[in-house]
Amino acid sequence: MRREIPLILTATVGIVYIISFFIPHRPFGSVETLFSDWILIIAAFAIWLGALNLLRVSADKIYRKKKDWFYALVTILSFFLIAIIGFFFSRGSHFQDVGTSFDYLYRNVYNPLSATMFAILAFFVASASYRAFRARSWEATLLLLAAFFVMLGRVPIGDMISGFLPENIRLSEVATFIMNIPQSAGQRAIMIGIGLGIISTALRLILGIERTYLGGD
Amino acid sequence: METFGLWIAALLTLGIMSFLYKDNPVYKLCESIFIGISAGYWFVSLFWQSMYPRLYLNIRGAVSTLLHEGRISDDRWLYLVAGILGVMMLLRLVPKIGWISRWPLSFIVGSTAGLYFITYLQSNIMNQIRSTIIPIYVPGNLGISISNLIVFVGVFCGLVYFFFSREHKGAFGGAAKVGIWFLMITFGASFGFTVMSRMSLLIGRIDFLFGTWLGLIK
Amino acid sequence: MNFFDKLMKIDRRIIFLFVAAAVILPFFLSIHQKILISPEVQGLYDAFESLPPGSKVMISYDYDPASAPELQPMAVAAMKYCFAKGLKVIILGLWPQGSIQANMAIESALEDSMVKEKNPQYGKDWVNLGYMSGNELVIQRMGTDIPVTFPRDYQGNPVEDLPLMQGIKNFSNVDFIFNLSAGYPGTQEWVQFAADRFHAKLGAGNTAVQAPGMYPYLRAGQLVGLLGGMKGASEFEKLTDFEGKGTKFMLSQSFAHSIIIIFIIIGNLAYFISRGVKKK
Amino acid sequence: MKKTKFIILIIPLILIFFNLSSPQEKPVPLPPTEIKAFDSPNDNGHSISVTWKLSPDDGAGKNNVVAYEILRAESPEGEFEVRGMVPSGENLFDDKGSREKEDKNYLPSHKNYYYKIRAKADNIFSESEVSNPAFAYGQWYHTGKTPVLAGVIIFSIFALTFITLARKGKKLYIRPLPGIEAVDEAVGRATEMGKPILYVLGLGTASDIATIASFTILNRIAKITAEHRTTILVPCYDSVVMAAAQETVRAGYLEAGRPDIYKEENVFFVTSMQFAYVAGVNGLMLREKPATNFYLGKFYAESLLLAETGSIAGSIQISGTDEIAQIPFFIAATDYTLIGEELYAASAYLGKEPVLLGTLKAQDWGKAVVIICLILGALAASFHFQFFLNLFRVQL
Repeated sequence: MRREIPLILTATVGIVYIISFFIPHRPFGSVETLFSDWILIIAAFAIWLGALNLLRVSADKIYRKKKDWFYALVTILSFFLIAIIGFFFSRGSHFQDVGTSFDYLYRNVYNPLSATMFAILAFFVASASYRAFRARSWEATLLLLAAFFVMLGRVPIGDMISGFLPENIRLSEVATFIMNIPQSAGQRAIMIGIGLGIISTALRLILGIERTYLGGD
Repeated sequence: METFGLWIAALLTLGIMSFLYKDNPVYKLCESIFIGISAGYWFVSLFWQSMYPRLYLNIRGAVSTLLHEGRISDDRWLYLVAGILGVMMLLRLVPKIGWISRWPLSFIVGSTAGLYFITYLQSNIMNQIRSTIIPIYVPGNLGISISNLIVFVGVFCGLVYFFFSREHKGAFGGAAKVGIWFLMITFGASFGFTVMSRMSLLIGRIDFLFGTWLGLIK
Repeated sequence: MNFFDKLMKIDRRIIFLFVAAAVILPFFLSIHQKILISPEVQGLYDAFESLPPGSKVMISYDYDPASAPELQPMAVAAMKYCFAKGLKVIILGLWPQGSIQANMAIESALEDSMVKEKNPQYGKDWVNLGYMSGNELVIQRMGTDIPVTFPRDYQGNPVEDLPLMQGIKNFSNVDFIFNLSAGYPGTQEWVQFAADRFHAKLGAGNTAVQAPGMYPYLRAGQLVGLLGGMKGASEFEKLTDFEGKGTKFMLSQSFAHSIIIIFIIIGNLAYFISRGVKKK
Repeated sequence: MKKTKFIILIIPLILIFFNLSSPQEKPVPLPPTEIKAFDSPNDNGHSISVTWKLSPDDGAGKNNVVAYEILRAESPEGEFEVRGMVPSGENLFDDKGSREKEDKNYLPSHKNYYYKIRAKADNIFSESEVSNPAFAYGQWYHTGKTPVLAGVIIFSIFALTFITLARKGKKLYIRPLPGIEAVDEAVGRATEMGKPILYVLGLGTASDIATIASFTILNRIAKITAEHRTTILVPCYDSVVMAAAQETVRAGYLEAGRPDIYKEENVFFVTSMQFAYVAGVNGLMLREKPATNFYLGKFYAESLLLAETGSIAGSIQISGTDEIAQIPFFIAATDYTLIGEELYAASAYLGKEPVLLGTLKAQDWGKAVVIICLILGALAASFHFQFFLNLFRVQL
């Protein structure tokens, strides 16, 4: 019961999905939309698990007065603030419309936080390339050179430095060449490899060979 | 209200940026607000965008055909299955019968496996083979011949690198080595390329701080 | 530990400081860097230039605030150019936040002195049809009937009341389409549905990440021109003579790329020298 | 005399004048011909296709056709309604209907319809004859997808063969992967330092194969940590993933014979928004200072934010993803990186179960087939054999 039924379910659903890809006739033709709707609904239920888990871990910190319990309190309060506003004070299912309180929070709290976290990447790109881009080996040198050419080739400075060269070997042209030829070749090899890895894992799941996600006993 | 919002946004921006110096109470505060707000955001959106239209409206529609037309045959009843699977997921919270949550889990994994088996076979394998089938020799155009040859060699050697059943030795190892070269160029190029968009984002934030907020930049 | 060893283990915060300086300083400097015009930007500009005053241009805003640093300068320059040249603009968005971005772009365009002279009016010189869900299906429906697809503008006015929308039935009544895109739905869908199926004349502005994927369409002529990232924006600003944020941002971008490259070079020099010292 | 001369002169002038001022007669285009309606192939039975022979005035003749309008009726004499329009030069239209009865656009299966095409020149139309009757019906096999079916069959045969061979006890060789070899060492380091291990499953949901592959690796690593009595922290991005991760880690502890030291609160939910999640995990890294960080699964822009913070915290880092754009950042900032396919192979490597290795062999055979196709394809393309390319064309 505990393991057999889930394994049978995985196999059946997987096979139905594969077969329905080849059959336009109903009901097979609409299996994909139906199943993806179902998954979204399950996820909408599962968010309760996540939210409760978050609240429990935070409440636990406050209750036991662990280090940083104050921040746990802030998390709980912000969670309830946006949840209550989103459910009751923001025009129901039109909660994302411009002008709702939910939208106000989104624009002035969520958006700047998210955009800044994203922008911090720019600094990390600099420190990571300083630390890691060393010409230790031939392979590392290739990586470094490709990055170098593409980075310079994408800004006007690149063409200013290489302005004395004939037009078709200026930095911006070199960058375009790297992007179009060796880059796309490497990319394809990786994509084909990933494709094979994914279909093989998918097959393992359907055959029930790979089943750790179901846990023990 | 808008000015207040602007100040909040600016202070939060600075708070996150302070992380670059080191972990500090202001960052911790921003981090906890961020986690709470975003989890709540997700909680609300999933309800209004999945639970409400896909489950509630479908079932309500099915119930109303039953009541008004007396018809029970309605495809929308199928959504009840999803509702049941969703409730099973929540049964994790009851330790004794928590194992029931494996059912919806295996439903998700099964449909994932089926979907990806097909789509990756088609998009990552078939389509990539198709775009790599190019003439290596194009009469009268040396440039294209050479670039096509480079693409062909790159894909070939790249694939050889990913072989797991043979050690990288001899001619095989040589090809794998060339494959690594191509991969490295790919990674370098894609790194350099991404730098541009990351910098753009930072520039956007600086523009917000100095322009929109402080009004120093016109 | 000698100097080069120290240099190799430099505190990352010093690097951060340099990056910040490289991005911030150009905002306050008035350096002019030579901007070379690439053919795809020239193509877009030529397409705009070939339109006589009074022509109808449709601009689709398919992005959100996350991509605004790259696409907003393009949007502003395009709006200024259209208003100054007396082109009529029809705005819509396939992304929910697109039409808000459009209003922001118009706000900054209206501050320009050349635009002020023309004093463009809503309904007569531009309309904003707002956001419509349905992705590429929206484009497909517009190919048959624009007023049916967008019965009202973003403020809820019926389109038949807007003077600019008189006589606009489908893409054959629109002289040029310009699409600003940060992903799906975006340029690819406009090419497939508006350009391929209804032979609309189409140009686009894309984020730097997305732009390389559009080159096949340029080569095939499905796109008459393309602005890629901030670089494209700055070139377009140069051509239209409306120097704005794209040019300013581009200077920061150039500085930032240079600083990263300088650090990579310093890092490698330090690495080789300190290794050389140790070998002795 | 003068008068007659004047009249003779004036009459043609008047004629010319009237001729000019009368409204210009617009030429009517000839209608399209040979209208054929038939069921649209490869669909669920709610669409009819129409083809026609272009009007002689489309691209030639008077060259004034700008578009074709497609009209449909339930009987040849019935009322025809416009179903759509295609630009001039095109001669195919799919009249796609809805399969929902309530929909205005409903097009039932097995019901006859008649079509007319009219050529449009500005505001003038010329209508064709009525087509043959046609009805829509669903197909049981999509012929355009045959290449994918062939792929499914070939790969499944490889996989089943090698799984059978492995079950029979045949030894299958696989070459060592550096990232995998480092796992034991990394866990050992954490034990020595008395610090936890951080395992990040990435931003994938349970509907991502990369995440599911990562579960298997998590299971093995949880088992090793249970044996060493080292703490493993798993912050999760998705609630369903959290549920599965809890099961996975518990199973690992069970296999190690230590279910007593499993702590469910160590596998916890953070939030489902990308950068908020990063902010949370970054804070965790700086405060807990884990000895080893694993990043295995789906990663997007946050890859470098995590990996650089991990390096600030001084952790050893092992990463792997199938997001190509993020691999360079992992290579730059972490100690070992599993590139693309290697991530999927890793679960088989760590498991050392013969059946899992069997599918790895099938992957290699798949690669061999791809390489052969590429070589043949390059030759065929060089000699202009188009048919070979079409073998891989999938129609949707």
